[in-house]
Amino acid sequence: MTLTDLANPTKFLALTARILPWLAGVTAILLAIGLYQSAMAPDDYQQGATVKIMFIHVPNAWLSMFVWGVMSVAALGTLVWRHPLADVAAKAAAPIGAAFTFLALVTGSLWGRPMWGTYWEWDARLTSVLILFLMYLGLMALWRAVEDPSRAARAAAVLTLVGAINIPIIKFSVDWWNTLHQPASVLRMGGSTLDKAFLWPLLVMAIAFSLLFITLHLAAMRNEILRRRVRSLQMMQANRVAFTSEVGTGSRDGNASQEIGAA
Amino acid sequence: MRLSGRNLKCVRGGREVFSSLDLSATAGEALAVTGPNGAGKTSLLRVLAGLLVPAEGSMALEGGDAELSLPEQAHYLGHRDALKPALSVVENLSFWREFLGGETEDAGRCLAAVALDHAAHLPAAYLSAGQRRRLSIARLLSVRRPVWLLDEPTSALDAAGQALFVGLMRDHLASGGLIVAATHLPLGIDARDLRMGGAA
Amino acid sequence: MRLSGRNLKCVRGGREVFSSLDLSATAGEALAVTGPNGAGKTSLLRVLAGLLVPAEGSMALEGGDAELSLPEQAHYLGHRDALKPALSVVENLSFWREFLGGETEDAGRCLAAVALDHAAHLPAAYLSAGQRRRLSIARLLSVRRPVWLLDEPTSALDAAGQALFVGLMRDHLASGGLIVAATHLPLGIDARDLRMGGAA
Amino acid sequence: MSALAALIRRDIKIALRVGGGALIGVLFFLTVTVLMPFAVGPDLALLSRLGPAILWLGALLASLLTLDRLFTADHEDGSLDLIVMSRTPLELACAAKALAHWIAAGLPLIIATPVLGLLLNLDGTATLAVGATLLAGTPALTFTGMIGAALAVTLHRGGLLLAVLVLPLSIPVLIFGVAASQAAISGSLPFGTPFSILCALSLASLVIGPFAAAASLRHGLD
Amino acid sequence: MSALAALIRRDIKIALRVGGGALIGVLFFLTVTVLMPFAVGPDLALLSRLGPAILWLGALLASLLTLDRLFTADHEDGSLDLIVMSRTPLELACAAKALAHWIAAGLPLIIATPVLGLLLNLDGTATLAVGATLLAGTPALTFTGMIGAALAVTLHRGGLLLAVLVLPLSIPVLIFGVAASQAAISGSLPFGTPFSILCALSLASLVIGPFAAAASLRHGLD
Amino acid sequence: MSLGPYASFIVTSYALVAAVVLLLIVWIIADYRRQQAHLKEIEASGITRRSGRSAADIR
Ligand code: HEM
Ligand SMILES: Nc1ncnc2c1ncn2[C@@H]1O[C@H](COP(=O)(O)OP(=O)(O)OP(=O)(O)O)[C@@H](O)[C@H]1O
Ligand SMILES: Nc1ncnc2c1ncn2[C@@H]1O[C@H](COP(=O)(O)OP(=O)(O)OP(=O)(O)O)[C@@H](O)[C@H]1O
Ligand SMILES: [Mg+2]
Ligand SMILES: [Mg+2]
Repeated sequence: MTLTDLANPTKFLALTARILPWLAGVTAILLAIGLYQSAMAPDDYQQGATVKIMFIHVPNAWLSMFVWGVMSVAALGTLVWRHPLADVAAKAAAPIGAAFTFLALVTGSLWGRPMWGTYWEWDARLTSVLILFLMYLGLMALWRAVEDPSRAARAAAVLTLVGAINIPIIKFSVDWWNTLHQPASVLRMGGSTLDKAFLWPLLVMAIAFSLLFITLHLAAMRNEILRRRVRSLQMMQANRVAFTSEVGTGSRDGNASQEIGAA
Repeated sequence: MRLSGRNLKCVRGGREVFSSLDLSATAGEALAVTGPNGAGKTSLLRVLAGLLVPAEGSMALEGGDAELSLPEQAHYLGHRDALKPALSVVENLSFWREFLGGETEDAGRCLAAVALDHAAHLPAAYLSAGQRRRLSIARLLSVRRPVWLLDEPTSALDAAGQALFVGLMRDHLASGGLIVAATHLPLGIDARDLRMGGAA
Repeated sequence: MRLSGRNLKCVRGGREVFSSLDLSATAGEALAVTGPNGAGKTSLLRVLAGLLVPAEGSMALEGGDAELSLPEQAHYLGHRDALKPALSVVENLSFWREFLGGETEDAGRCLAAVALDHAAHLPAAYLSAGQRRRLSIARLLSVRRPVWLLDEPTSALDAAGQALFVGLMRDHLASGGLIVAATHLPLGIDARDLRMGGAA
Repeated sequence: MSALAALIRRDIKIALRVGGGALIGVLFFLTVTVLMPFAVGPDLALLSRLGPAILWLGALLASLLTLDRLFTADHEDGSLDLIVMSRTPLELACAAKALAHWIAAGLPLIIATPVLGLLLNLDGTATLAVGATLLAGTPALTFTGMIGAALAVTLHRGGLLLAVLVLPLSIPVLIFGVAASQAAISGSLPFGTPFSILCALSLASLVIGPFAAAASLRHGLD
Repeated sequence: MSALAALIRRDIKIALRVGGGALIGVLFFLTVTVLMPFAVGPDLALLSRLGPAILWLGALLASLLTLDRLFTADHEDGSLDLIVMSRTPLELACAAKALAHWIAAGLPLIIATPVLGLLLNLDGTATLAVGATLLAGTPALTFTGMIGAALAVTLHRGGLLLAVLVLPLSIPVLIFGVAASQAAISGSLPFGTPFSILCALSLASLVIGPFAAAASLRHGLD
Repeated sequence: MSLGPYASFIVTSYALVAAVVLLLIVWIIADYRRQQAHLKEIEASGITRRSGRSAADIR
């Protein structure tokens, strides 16, 4: 199994069909462990039981940025190598990333109310995440706006790369401006400062959510490949009828494109 | 000079328009691309002009300027005529003359060559369909480019305009240029036929 | 039925395009408006279609439906084809069929008549120049109107398409319709010539 | 009748299909609302005081900016010629197009209002008040905006010219819309008076808009 | 070089000629500014506090909305095909178009600022501060907006989608522009920091904008 | 396990996360079924892929 094999949509479908059940199983088990550990975690001396929100807030927040990173890599694949599987990966990731971002926003708000006394505050961290959410929505609107997928892919790729500027802004906003939101305590230079009792459940949940993303992403990519296959077959149908109609002269081997799915 | 395309394939909107198409034309030669509606004539010209990326294959201009790509040595005359209604006829022409650069010809003389000099200071918004086409043709004359890519160039021209245009094409070929023209009508000059298949 | 215009004069952009122009055509008759570029053919058709107000003169359709004005009994086929790229071919046609109203014909049959039925569910954005023209022609068939005002109708059509269109025009004339067509090419049917003067 | 229904259906279909004019209008509304706190500063009390004004401004801009292509798109592809020639009175056709636009672009704004209210820290009554005034007022925005859209065709200029022509016409709508919302929120002033003026403005524009637009189209084509 | 100069001259000429893109941008700016007091209510102290924010919002919207047709107009009439084919690098041609747009539509906004400052009860320093920040910040708006304009060509969609895609990118410019103006007015915070960030944003966009726009045009034509 | 005075916030956030994740899963599965149905339908009309294999066969 080489990388070039993976690049072939049919091989990709076959491989993922084998992997997906296992991935889903591992994800479920890890999620269960993570949830159990979160439930068992002690209360924080400052935040009380609300610290439990951390175990879902932080993984979602991390993933919201990570998914944009994945899409940026895919965007490079689209623009530089013109690889159709990169288009598929980028398109499939957008709604999932939007969902994680939404969850980071909502769980953050729900945590903010007891901690800061307000659901929403216009500070740099929160706002840059909201902008990220808007950009996910904009990207999804863009995918929907264009009928031809390879054309949409190129436009979306440019926008994804430009939007990637926002990711470091989110990450470092707490250091650059003084905000309500607390600075990084897990992923920081010089090691984590978080207590072990919170660190373990958080890490397990983070891994579980990452696996969840991978699982959902692969499944969504399969759907997208199938959707393109449907599209190219429908095009073939139209072409074939055209081929048999009498007006046409000349010959053409009425098959559809090199597009993904036609393989 | 020799324009050649090898094994060209074009995919638009997820559908294959043509594939394994070869073509070649040498200096002084005209290629008439013919075929039914939807056969892919326009698509082929846009591929040659670098406006569509072919899914497969390659094309080249041998014996041209080695520093320049094929599109940079070509004129493209499409259905849309690249005229700004707000500018006058001569302003439109002068802009393209300066922007495209290279070996240029006086704008007034080009307008005279297409019999539009009397309208030089009219806004382009006021032109009739055939007058717009003449102005586009004047663009081909105002800057020298060895390759002309023409998409149904004679549509909207009256009989006098067509005769005039045939003369201009002859001159271009005689001076060592080459022409690829998509057309449903006879071009009026000696041309090799490139027939494309396909349905309406 | 008789279409007549008397002493028509048209002024565009402050310039007189034509004046004291008389025309008439009876049921079953075609009028071919010819003349050099910029002579005013398009302007005349737009005057007849009610889209330009003539500076002088009047026109009428005698023997038509007395309740309806001339434009309401006419089809206009211009350079711009009134197609929405976002809608499919059949959606485009069905819309005009329902909107224009009156005596209508099945959309599928009209598409078949212009050999576009295989592309019925394609977005109109994907059509080539000739295919778009065919779809516009299908509009003329989908709703019955006695008068057809056609502006260079055969441009962009391939040979098969032109033959097909000649047949459709013949049918229309035979069923008592009348046609006014601006054209630089022979129409392919018997038509009276209305020659307009003017410069290129 | 069926001609008008066909026109409305087509326009809505196009708005929903090509990238969803509706969806995009809402996104624009959302973005403008999100933009305001950046400009004004993160003062929640001030924000909730300005809330109705911000929502109304966002809705005004979103609905005006989508209007821009109401007629120009049809003009550029030649559809407008055929609509003018048809047997349907041009006034009715204009009204139908405006109605379709309101359904596709105005209604979603109203549906999105509660969500945006949350972002601006508005309470339930305030959100409801803004929603009600938007429901009563946005038709006026669409139908007066249509006049500008028709003029834009005549003048071969879309976008901003439209906004400039139409904004003055929509100032009264904005004033009474905000006034009614504020009245409902503060409770000290009567809600009914500005609200009924708002409704009157909408009704008047429903009549004047189509006539003015049709007149300008009829004289403007060439 | 002379090719770029020709392009800039043509674009400015068109903007000034057809109903004046420049004039219309200023009019829109004026209208939005005039509208704000109606929305916010006639509280002069509040108004002058919100002044810089209002001016910046108006400028942002005006410059975004004029951008919409930066490339679509050239696409529709086929000019863009010829520009892409030409010997001038596409990045430079994009930059030239953006520059022309800024000269025709951005500069007039800055020139109009003092007049609008009067309307909003701003004093001399405040007006000057807003003017300076606009001068430093509007290029960033134009050059990031250009990316959206190029995408609009690819997508066959102008207007609002463009605004939605581009607004998030221009939020930082807005934040620092308003922050710098407020700093200059209140005097308590340093003016230099946000102002230099603003300049940095402009410089960055001067580089990123043309490349992103050219990439999206090159991949998007068909 | 006691959740303290803010139990409702904690429960709501966990419930919301669960709801959204479930929604994603359901959407993806439904989408898969829909594409498969499309493929079957096209297959029934006699169109096959170049490779000659069944369109709906993804292995
Ligand atoms: C809507 C509101 C909120 C948003 C959008 C948000 C966003 C984020 C983001 C993007 C991260 C990841 C940052 C990184 O990796 O450096 C994060 C981490 C975190 N957030 Fe929030 N947050 C919100 C509210 C809150 C609240 C109210 C609290 C608690 C008082 C909180 C506590 C945390 C903690 C403890 C981390 C982990 C930081 C670390 O260890 O690296 N967040 N949040
Ligand atoms: N919108 C306009 N405004 C002002 N003048 C115009 C306009 N359109 C055309 N004209 C002028 O009117 C005259 C007639 O134009 P018209 O389009 O009717 O010519 P035509 O006979 O159709 O020419 P062609 O064969 O080139 O299509 C031309 O001289 C033209 O300059
Ligand atoms: N923008 C597009 N997107 C997708 N498909 C397109 C597009 N433009 C054209 N096509 C398709 O490509 C095929 C070839 O179109 P093209 O315009 O090259 O034909 P043509 O030979 O120029 O026809 P005509 O004689 O009608 O001008 C047609 O079947 C058409 O449906
Ligand atoms: Mg063609
Ligand atoms: Mg004409």
